[in-house]
Parts: sequence; C-alpha cells; structure tokens
Amino acid sequence: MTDPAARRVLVLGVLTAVLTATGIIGLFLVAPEDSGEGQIQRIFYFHVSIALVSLLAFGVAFVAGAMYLRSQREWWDDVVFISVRLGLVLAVLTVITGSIWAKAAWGTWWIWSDPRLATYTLVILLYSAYFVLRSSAEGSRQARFSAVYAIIAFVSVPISFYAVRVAQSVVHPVVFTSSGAAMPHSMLIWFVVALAAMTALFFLLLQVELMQHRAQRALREVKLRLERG
Amino acid sequence: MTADDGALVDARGVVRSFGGRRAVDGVDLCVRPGERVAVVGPNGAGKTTLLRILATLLRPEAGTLTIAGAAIPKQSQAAREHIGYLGHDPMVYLDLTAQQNLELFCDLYGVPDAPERIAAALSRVGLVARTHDPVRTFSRGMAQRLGIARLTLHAPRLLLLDEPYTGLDTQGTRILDELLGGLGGREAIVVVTHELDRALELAGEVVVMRRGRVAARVGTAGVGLDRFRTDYQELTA
Amino acid sequence: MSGGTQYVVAAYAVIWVILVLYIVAMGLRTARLAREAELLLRLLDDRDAAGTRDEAAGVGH
Amino acid sequence: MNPRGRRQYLALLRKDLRLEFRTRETVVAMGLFSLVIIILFEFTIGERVGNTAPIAGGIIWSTLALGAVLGVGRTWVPEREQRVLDAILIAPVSRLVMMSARTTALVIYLLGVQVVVVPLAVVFFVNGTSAVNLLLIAGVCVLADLCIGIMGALLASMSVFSRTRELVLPVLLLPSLIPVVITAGGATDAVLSPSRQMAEYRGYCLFLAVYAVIFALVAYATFDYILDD
Repeated sequence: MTDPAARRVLVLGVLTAVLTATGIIGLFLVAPEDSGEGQIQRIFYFHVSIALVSLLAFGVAFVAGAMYLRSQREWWDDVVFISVRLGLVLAVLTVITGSIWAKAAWGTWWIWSDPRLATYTLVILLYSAYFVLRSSAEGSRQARFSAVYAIIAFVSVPISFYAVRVAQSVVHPVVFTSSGAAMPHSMLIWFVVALAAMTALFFLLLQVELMQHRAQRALREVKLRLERG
Repeated sequence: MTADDGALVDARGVVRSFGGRRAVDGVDLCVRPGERVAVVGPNGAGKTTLLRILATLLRPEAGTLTIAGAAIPKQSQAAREHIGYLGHDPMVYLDLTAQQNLELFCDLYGVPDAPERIAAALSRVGLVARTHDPVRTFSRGMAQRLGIARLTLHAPRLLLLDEPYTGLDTQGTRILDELLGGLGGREAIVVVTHELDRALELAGEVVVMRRGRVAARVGTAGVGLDRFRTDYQELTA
Repeated sequence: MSGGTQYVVAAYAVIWVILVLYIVAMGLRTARLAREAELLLRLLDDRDAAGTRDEAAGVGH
Repeated sequence: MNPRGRRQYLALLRKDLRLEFRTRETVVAMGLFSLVIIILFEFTIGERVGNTAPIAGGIIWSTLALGAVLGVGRTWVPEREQRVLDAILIAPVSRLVMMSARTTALVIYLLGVQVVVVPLAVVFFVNGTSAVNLLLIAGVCVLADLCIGIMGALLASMSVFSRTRELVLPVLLLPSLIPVVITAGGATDAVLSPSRQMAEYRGYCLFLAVYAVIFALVAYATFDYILDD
C-alpha cells in the first residue's frame, strides 16, 4: 500500500481492534470487582477513557486551529472540524454514560453537584456553538472563524471546570471525589488499555474522515476544471 | 523577484477566489507615481475584487503584492497610510456631523493640522454651511461629496476609485474632476468603471478584465472612443 | 441481573450504538462522494462523446 | 500604546459614544430588557421562594448577561448599516486599537445599564443594603464587564460578519460567559449575605480578573484573523 494515509488507517485499525478486544475482555473477565461500588465500577473504564479522549480531541482542534491561522492551509481546517465533531460525540457519550453511572451509584439520573458531569454539559454547549458559527460564516471567513472559535472554546474548558467547581464547593462540599484516584494496579492496567483503545479509535476515525475530505477536495477541483473547459 | 522600487502598486500573479471560483486569477499590475489606470470589463470580471485587494481589504491568496513599497499582507498598516479608497458609498457615519466624521478620520490617519485640513476640505466640496449638521440630513449627492472630502484628508498617494461617479450630482462630478485633474506626478489613480468614455478620458492606460484575468492593456493616447468600443466588445465577447 | 449489572450493560450498549451511528453517518458521506464521482464521470463521458461527434463532422480543432 | 495609537483609540471610542449618545439605542434597550427580565424572575421565582436574598446574585447576573447580548450584538452594526466599515478597516489602525476601543465602549454601556438596574434589583430582591456593599458590588461590575466586553468584542466581531448574526451571537456568547455569570453572581451573593464573606468575594474577583487577562491574550492573538479578510 503506497498511500501513507491508507497505511495509517490499516495500522490504527488493527491497533484499535486489538486494544478494544483486550480491554473489554480484561475489564469484564479479569479485573476484580470493586469492593465499594461492585459491578457498576466497570462502567468506569470506558467512561473515563471516552471523557479524556474527548478532551484530547478538543486539544487537537485547538492546536490545528492555531496551525490553520498561521498557514491558512485547508488541511488544518479539516482537522479542526473533524476533531471538534468527534470530540462532541465523545462528550455526549461521556454525559450519557455518566448519567447511567449516577443512576446506578446514587439512584438519580442527574446530579448537578458532580462537577465533571456539569462541566461536560457546558462543554457540549460550548462546542455545539462551533457548528452554529461554522454554518453561518461564509467564504474564507468560515475556516478562520472556526479556527478562532476552536481556540476560544478550548481555553474556556478549564475555566468552566474551575468555575463550576468553585460554585459548588461553596454551596455544598464536594461529596464525590475523583473515583479513579486510588485504584489498585489490577484495575489501572485495564483502564490504561481502554484509554489507549479509545485514543487509537479517535485517530482512526480522524484519519478516515480526513481521507474523505481529501477526496471531496479532489472532486471539487475536477468539477472546477470541467467548468473551465 | 525584484520589486519595482518606485511603483505604488506592484502586483504579480495575484489570485483571490470565493468558494472555489477564482474571482481574480493571476493578475499582474504595475502603477507608478503619476500614472492613471482604468480597469474595465463586464460584470463579474473581477474588477472590484482586484480593487479591494489593492485597497488591502482582501488578502491575495497567491502571488505577491506591494503597495507603496510595503509588502501585503505583512506590512498592510504601512501601506494603508498611502491609500485613499472611494466606493459606491460615501463611507461616513450618518449619525455624526460632517465635522465629527472628518475629525474621526483625521485622528485615524494621524493628520497633524486637523482643524485647517477639515476646513479646507469642507470648503473644497462646498459643505461649509453644513459643518455641524448630521449627515443623515444630507442629500445623497452631498453625502457623496463629504466622502470625497474624507478621501482627501490624509493626502493619499494611491487613489483607488470604484465607480466613483455613480451617485454623484453635477457639482460632485465637477469637484471630483477638479480633484483628479489637480493631482501631480506624485499620486497615482486606479479607477474601476463600466463607462468606457470616462475610462478613456481619465486614464493613460486601460486594463480590460475578463473572467478574473487581464484580457488586454490599451494605451489611450490617440485612441478614439468608437474604435475602443469595438475593440472592447471583441475582447469581452 | 444483580449488583447493578444492568447499568453496566446499558452503558456499554450506548457506547456501542453511538459509535455505530457515527460510522453510519460516515458511510452516508462516502455515498455522497461516490455519487459526485459518478456524476463527474458522466459529464466527462458526455464531453468525450461531443468531442468525437465534432471531429467526425470536421469541426473539431 | 504609542501616542498615535492612543489618538486613534480615543477617536474610535469617542465616535462610538457619540453615536450612542445621539441615538441612545443600545443602553436604553439593554436597560429595559434587563428590567423586564428582573421582573419576570421576581414573579416566576421570587414570589414562590419568598426569601430571595440568597439567590439575588445569581438572578442579577443572569439578567445582566442576557441584557449584555443585546449590547454586544450592536458591535459593528453602525459601521455595517451606514456602510463605513471599509473606510475603518482601510485606515492604518492596528486591530488591537480597534478591539480595545470596542471593548471599552461595551464596558461603558454595561456600566451605564448597571448603574440603574443593579440598585433596583438589590431593592427588589434583598430590600436594600448598605452603601459599602453597593461599592463592593460596583467592583464586581467593573471586573465582570471587562470580561463580558473582551469576550463580547471577540465573538461579536465573528457573528456580525456571519449570515445569521442575531441568531448566532447568543448561542456563541452565553456558554462562554457562564463562568463569568457564576463567579460574578457568587461574589454578589458573598457581599449580600448577612455576614459579609470577604474571603469568598476576593476569590471570585480574582477569578474574574484571571478570566479577563486570559481572554484578552486570546483576543490579542486572534483578532487580526477575524477582521482582516
């Protein structure tokens, strides 16, 4: 296979498949049951991985946005757009699985007092606006405004998290501290595998979609040439 | 690439596209002090886009562009000092008075002796009596004349005019003719127009554009209007 | 199912479903690409056909 | 800022204030809108809760943020409607100066609204308070307005040049302002609580200052790409 993009897809695909299979087998069959939370703790592995990878996606969008503004190369705009979309899907997944966990662990579907759940809701709002802006801006502004907004939104993420946390610590002390802080090694391993699997999946999907955009650009160019005759 | 040192405009292979369509597709243009260039062409030929690129309002996508010795877009600020741009609209605030508008632009251009310049500019366009009236109360022709006054405040060396005569009353036309006629060897003019007679009258060189490219360059010395019109129709057909 | 197992299953089912939906959306975009390519191919065919007709009639370049 | 830049900054600011003074569109609309929302909150929430003192800060700042959208949405509107934009963009003015003037004008409009709305809201929701408390709240107003002004000038310059500008702006601006609303509301509540919580107040104010500085830097790095086409 001579096309480097195709080779990357192959490598990432194999990697994703192996890591996902290992992770699922490991966390269901090998990892011990959590003494405190029981079975539901098994949600944790992929839930937290997806959450972290969605932040990674937004980080990639941030860097790609800065690169686009510097170079004005359309490829970077593609990276921003695809990363934000993937990150948003993963953030939605995070909130849904988080909500399921909340129901299992604390008996309610939604608790605002969990700062992570609240922050991810804000992040979804923040990045949804990206698509509103993008579909509204036209011409060369579209890519530039999108890039600028991807930068602003990524800077907003830690600020929002901090604001949510501060607001809650005043009204009621944080009850649920980070669940993964003190994990025995037998659990940590499977978490790392799950995280690696999701990271590989993110880059795989990114690569596939970049190739779609490449094809689309080539087709657009052909169309222009045909029109010009 | 060696830039033409004295040139006010030095464009080489300038490209700008909108949504995949190349509005300006590799235009070369060199304008030296004292030269007057008219850009003509059918609708959609890229005349206005070219002028807006020269005015630093649009960045060229490819090619190199130097305005008054400053590379665009890196040194746009330096170039802007020398540019005077007049479009279809007077480009003054309707809710400010004539005086306030001109003060604003004097401040933006860092003009040193603002009060004198403003008084002189207003008397040149015959709006002294209207100095303290908001522009909203002006007729269209008067507002357009105020636009001409704004154009002259900072004594630009490169005048970029986009259909400057549309919307002008007879007095405004006379004032603009006087202004352009009074320019010396320091200044250069690039005017976009669809009126061929104006183009011949105003400019020493006419650039005919078609589909974003320069179709022809014609020196106007000794060319009659009828002859030019038939040539033009052939070029743009 | 006891000990909250149903919630674990639900969470992984949601992950699975959403990822599959994402892949379906990607597939739909690929379908559009294919349609575009076929359209351009047809345009090229038409042009070639017109070209050969012109040549046959002796009006080609 | 060099003398040249200062002259341009003052000229642009004076222009904005003159236009506003002549038409009085922005501040009046923002003020009335804010009052309507305050009254809405009073009847929908205040009447039912009874004692509104503990939630006054949140209501005030939610209201002010919603009202701010109107003012921020006016950014670049005179230029567009009166077709002066090209003349301003073509003048040799650095984009930093343009955005600073815009931000300052926005802060002044917001303060103009708050001078009326905040004391009224304090009367409505907590039955009045001491002069010292009002001064402390004024400090919050200045800091929060600076945050809103910077973010507003940045995002409005993008939404205004888009197709559906009025629709985009709230979706774009409000999620980014949530941290400001949370902390400004918290600071106001800290002042208004029976025993004034100065440590909390200082913490919130510090957060607002950090927010302003961070987004001023983001704006500084990006607005060249927003304004130049």
